[in-house]
Amino acid sequence: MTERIGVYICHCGTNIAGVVDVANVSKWAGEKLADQGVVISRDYKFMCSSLGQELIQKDIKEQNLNRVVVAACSPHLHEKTFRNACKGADLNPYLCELVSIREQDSWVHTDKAAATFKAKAIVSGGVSRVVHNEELTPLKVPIHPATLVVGGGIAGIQAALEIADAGFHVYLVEREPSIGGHMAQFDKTFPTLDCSACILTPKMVDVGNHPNITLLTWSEVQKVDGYVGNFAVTIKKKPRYIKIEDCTGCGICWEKCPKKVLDTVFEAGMGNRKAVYVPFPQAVPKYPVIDDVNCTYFLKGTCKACEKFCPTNAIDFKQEAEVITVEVGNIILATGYDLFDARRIPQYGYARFANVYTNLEFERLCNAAGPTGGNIVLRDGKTVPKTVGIVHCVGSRDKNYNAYCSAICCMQGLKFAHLVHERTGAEVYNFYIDIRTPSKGYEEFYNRLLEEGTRFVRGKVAEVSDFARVPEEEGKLVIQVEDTLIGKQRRIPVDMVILSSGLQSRHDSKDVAKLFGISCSADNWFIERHPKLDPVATMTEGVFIAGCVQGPKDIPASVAQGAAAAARVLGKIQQKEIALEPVRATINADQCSGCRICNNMCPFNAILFHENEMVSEVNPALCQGCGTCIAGCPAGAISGTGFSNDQILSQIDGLLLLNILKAAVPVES
Amino acid sequence: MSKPKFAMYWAASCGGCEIAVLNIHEKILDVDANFDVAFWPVAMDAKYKDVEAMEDGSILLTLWNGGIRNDENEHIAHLLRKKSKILVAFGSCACEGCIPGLANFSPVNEIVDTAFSTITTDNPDNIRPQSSFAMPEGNITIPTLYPVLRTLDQVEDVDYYMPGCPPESHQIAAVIDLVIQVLQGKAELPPKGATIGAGNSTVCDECPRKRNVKTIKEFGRIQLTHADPELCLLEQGIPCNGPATRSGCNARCATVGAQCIGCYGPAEGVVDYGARLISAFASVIDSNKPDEIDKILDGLVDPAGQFYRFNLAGSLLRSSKSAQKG
Amino acid sequence: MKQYAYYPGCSLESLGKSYHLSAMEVSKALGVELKEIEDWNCCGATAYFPVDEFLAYTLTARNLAKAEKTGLDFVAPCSACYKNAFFTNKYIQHDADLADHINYALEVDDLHVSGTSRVRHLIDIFINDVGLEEIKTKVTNPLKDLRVAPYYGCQILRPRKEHEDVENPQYFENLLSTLGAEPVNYSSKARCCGGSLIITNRKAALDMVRILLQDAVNHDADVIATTCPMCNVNLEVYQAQVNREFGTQYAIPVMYFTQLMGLSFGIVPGHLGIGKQQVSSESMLAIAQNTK
Amino acid sequence: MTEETKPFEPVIIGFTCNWCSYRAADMAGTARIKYAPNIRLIRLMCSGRLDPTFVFKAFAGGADAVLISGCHPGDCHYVEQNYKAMRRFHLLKRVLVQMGIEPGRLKLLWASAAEGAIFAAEINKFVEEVRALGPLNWAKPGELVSTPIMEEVTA
Repeated sequence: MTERIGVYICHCGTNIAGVVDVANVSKWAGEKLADQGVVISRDYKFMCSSLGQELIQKDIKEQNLNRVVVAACSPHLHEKTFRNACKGADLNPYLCELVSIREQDSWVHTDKAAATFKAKAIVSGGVSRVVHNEELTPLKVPIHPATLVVGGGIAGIQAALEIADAGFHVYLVEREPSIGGHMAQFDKTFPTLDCSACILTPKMVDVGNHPNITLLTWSEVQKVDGYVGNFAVTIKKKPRYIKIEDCTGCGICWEKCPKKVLDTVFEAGMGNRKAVYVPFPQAVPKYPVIDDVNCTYFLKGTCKACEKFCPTNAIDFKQEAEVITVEVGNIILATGYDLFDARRIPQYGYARFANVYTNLEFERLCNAAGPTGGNIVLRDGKTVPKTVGIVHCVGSRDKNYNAYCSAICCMQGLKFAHLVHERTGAEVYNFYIDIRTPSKGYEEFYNRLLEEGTRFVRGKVAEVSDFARVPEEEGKLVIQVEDTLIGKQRRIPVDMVILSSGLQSRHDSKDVAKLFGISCSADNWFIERHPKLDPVATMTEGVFIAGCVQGPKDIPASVAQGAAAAARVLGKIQQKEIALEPVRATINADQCSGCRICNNMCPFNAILFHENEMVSEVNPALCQGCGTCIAGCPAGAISGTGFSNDQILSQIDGLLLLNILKAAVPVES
Repeated sequence: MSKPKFAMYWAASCGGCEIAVLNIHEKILDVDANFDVAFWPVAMDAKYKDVEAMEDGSILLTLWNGGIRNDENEHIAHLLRKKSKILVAFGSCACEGCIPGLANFSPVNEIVDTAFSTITTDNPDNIRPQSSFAMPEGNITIPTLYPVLRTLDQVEDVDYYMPGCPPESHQIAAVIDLVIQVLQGKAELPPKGATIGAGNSTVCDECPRKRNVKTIKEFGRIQLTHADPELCLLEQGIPCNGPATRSGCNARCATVGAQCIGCYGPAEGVVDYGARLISAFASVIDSNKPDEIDKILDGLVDPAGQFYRFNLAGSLLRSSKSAQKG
Repeated sequence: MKQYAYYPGCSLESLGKSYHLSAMEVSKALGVELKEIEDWNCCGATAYFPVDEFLAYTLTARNLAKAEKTGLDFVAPCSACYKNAFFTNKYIQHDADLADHINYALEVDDLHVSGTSRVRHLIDIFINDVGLEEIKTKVTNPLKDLRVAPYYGCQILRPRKEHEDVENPQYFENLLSTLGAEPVNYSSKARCCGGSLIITNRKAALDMVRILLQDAVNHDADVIATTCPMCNVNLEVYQAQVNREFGTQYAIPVMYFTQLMGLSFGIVPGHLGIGKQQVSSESMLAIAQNTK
Repeated sequence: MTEETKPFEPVIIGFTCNWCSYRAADMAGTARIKYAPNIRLIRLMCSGRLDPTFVFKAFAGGADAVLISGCHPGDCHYVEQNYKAMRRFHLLKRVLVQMGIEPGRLKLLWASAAEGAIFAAEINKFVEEVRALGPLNWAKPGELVSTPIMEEVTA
């Protein structure tokens, strides 16, 4: 069909008209671009106003325009506006092109002649481009109502419950034998000091009993196929060696198991478990796991004590790993964090001096259900510390380790200080760079600590040593620190040192990100779609993140994100289907020779190769429309909607239409 | 009724195309049976004035090979266009410039210097040809070189393109069959501007070598490497132009262990042949570090030559800056 | 035979003689040739740099230039010399302007420095070039039951060079275990020995020495091993003064790591300059030679 | 002013990615940061979309220089596509040099959405660099016909 293009130059009040001679530009376009199909060219005070939009719609109808170019502000601002205007006039919205003569012309140039000249170039570029715009319709993909939640910490639990309570099915995958995550290891939670287990356990039980939740503990995601709305997730269920249908969780097996194993996971190395075990009494599910690395039977082929004593014959040494595939529409990643390894700072003496503890060790130490039944004692198991030093920012806010602030350590340190003070009456020193308590009730808690007489020393600890310079230091751990408030070096002898190790992304977060096709920040935290306006979505449609996997945060924030992610997922499920921007690549199978150059060019695995036909194909739902494969295809067999070669090549022509006059200052016009 | 007229002309090219035409064996008899050869300087004596005398459009089919290097080439191009119903850009030179087009890397005077003033030429007095020279008998002239070589469609309107250096004989035969069938009303001519006598995919389509996902850590020259005979050459770091080159040759070179150098030109709809290869090769380089990337690229000794061996005159830039200055 | 351009530095001709002797003996045993740089000069020590940095660099550069001529690695047994040479070399590599100025000065001597030679500490070449494996084969008299406090001192570690962890290095310990000795794990192994503070503020320096001695004693060290003549002097020669100053009774021998290597190789103590110390080394020798 | 006396004003085509560099340009605009009017931007979804054909087209069409810009390495909206742009840029540059186009006429610029000021400053810098190089004046097909005189050397 012959082009009938309408060109609309916006004054944007004086924003554009103040610098660009808009009347001149529209007149020029009307005359000089007529041969390209411009049938009408107008300028108007505010194109984005309803009147301006009606102007376009009126022309579309009366002049039966089949293409529209608006020269106004940045497409990021009003592209949708004008596309919708065209839609309103039954013109396919993608036949409308918005070119920016404000952000990229009138606002950044002062020379009016030059700016006007450039505006003409930009408009002519838009006109030549729009000629090649195609009618497009957003792709619609159905949304599978089920959801996968990875990670059974508090964020994952919250997300799973929200969705399940709304009546949709959830698969909750947890690596460990029980859900609960780090929160289950804590004793008290700041600032309210309510017992962690007391508030967490009911939620865990809800998850365990929820009809809409399929709980897959001791399991890991192996493979993710498909795309938003239609993921096929392959999950490996590691063998428990327990027939859960028979197991009652009575606990006889782990009573009878003769094999003690140091528990480096839940007890953080502070206590032992058996070779057959549940990580902690309130574990969900209640079924134990036989740890085949340490179990005597698996090592020596004898023992089987658990089997002998199990009242329901639920032990099954033959059990093997099971791989299942589930269909889900959306995925929430809540895989949490690792603790910074305090060994990396040798001068702090962790693992060199017995009485230097990490924060997680201390959580277990003061936990009523922990190895000492909540008694705060030194490693010897009896001595109660008289002075305790709490070192903040261990591995955080330090460019040698992690430059970022771990967010939770200040409050955690204060909590520890309180617990030590309360239970032992010991003198407590907090060594801090800054105290950061920016949340509801946090500052109050800080003040409470100050009133309790906890000592605060502002300075980064230089070292923890066991060397005594003066008799008072004998047999103590000496904390060397510069007290920056009095400008003096201080040596403070203590009995116990607690290192507030920072939070780190999971050691395997890179692999997990790859698995789910999302990206990591420099510190390997998962990157959200927008740091402020879209904190739980990712760049990959249908994959959301919640909790510390996105960055260090405390329990309230993690719960909030879990709920937020759930809300986003529910929103998608409710829509039943989602529309994807139709900017996509397609491969012409006849022209594709199967050279496979494009095959590793797509980070979203949208390009698949058909061995038999020897051609590659783009999955439109996975394709994000970046166009890298289009540019990379040696055969020119890949074309892209919205940014086709024709569109861009013509736009170049258009932009250069005027450059025969080799000057930004126009000679004609 | 008299047979339709056939013509073939040889401009800036090597003559391989003519031989390729004669190389279609007994099919050449069909040509004779179905056509009157009106004008074919290589095959039979003919004078330009005879052609000039012909009625416009009286030649049915003209196979033009060679690029436009001088004013004579251009003159005949215009002439034959006028006289022919169907003008076919025959062979790589006519379609995209081919090897003669590589001269577009150098200014014309350098080309002349190389021809007349280098060790390979015995020219002690450094005599140069002149476009016109006064003799007692009068002025004698030879064609004047243009600054750069142009493809046929850069000077005249072309009906069909037939790529290849030279076009494969089986493809020529097929095309002649087609034309004859059209004459007999048994077939339709393809749409104007179409590429005939070739496939519309690329060489890989016909290449038997095994292919995997590509990542290139190092480019090497085939004569310096022991290439796996089964495996895609490009994957072995050998710059093979196959992925970007139009199919139709049955992957002749790749099947016998040499990389494709691209004589069949760009695939359907491609604007700039070299750009496709630049983009494709670069995309699969296995590094994100600028200096490392440069190190890998050092393996491509002559990128422009690699990517534009046949296509320089037909490319977007057409020639080097120095050549343009003449 | 491994060859090195050897820069003994002033100390090894005087107070650090025993370091020199033992270094030579041990090198011989390990097939390492330390070719002394001809006509070497002062490294600038700690005193010259604050006075005139440029001249100090030039001073050190002269030694480097001579080493470059030989094409061998520049090896210093003294940590102070090592540090000065190391950084001078680095600056010459990275500061073309400085290099020009220095070379202008060196022209007088027909010398030119380009920063091409590697600057190494003696312990570094034994551990990394010869290797612990090789060293082990030479140990005929393992220093069984000898508790040695490895004292790195500061200049070999700080400011950070291309070295491993400056906070908690391990290579000295590894060397000692290779010799059959028991390295003690104490906090002060990389703490300052007082350095030239011993001249300017003796009391402060003595206290710093005391800390080191006490920490070693706390960990039942039989001997302190050093890699630097200055540390050695402060820890050994000044022990008596420390005792006087603080009323302590320290009598802990202080040996260069080369001396301990020598002993483990079965070289007679005399050849290693053992016995000339102010603090008697008998107790230590008794254990080292299993005559206790 | 006549053509001769007028200072040479280069025409530069700039390719930006939708997420970082185009937004950097927007940012320069909203912040009213002034820069030379010689550049005309084309928005792609990603610098990975940059097809060398576009660059050749721009030069052949009369542009004096071409700017390729995208997200900083590691920050690509599409994870890693800007690295492909970087690789292509390196090879493209080599070819352009062989074609007699000064390397200074092709520039690769990483700019985050926040770097409006940097973007503007870099453009000004680029414009000056290109101004110094002078016009490219790539020959149009028609202009390539003019016949040269071969200097006559006779015996």
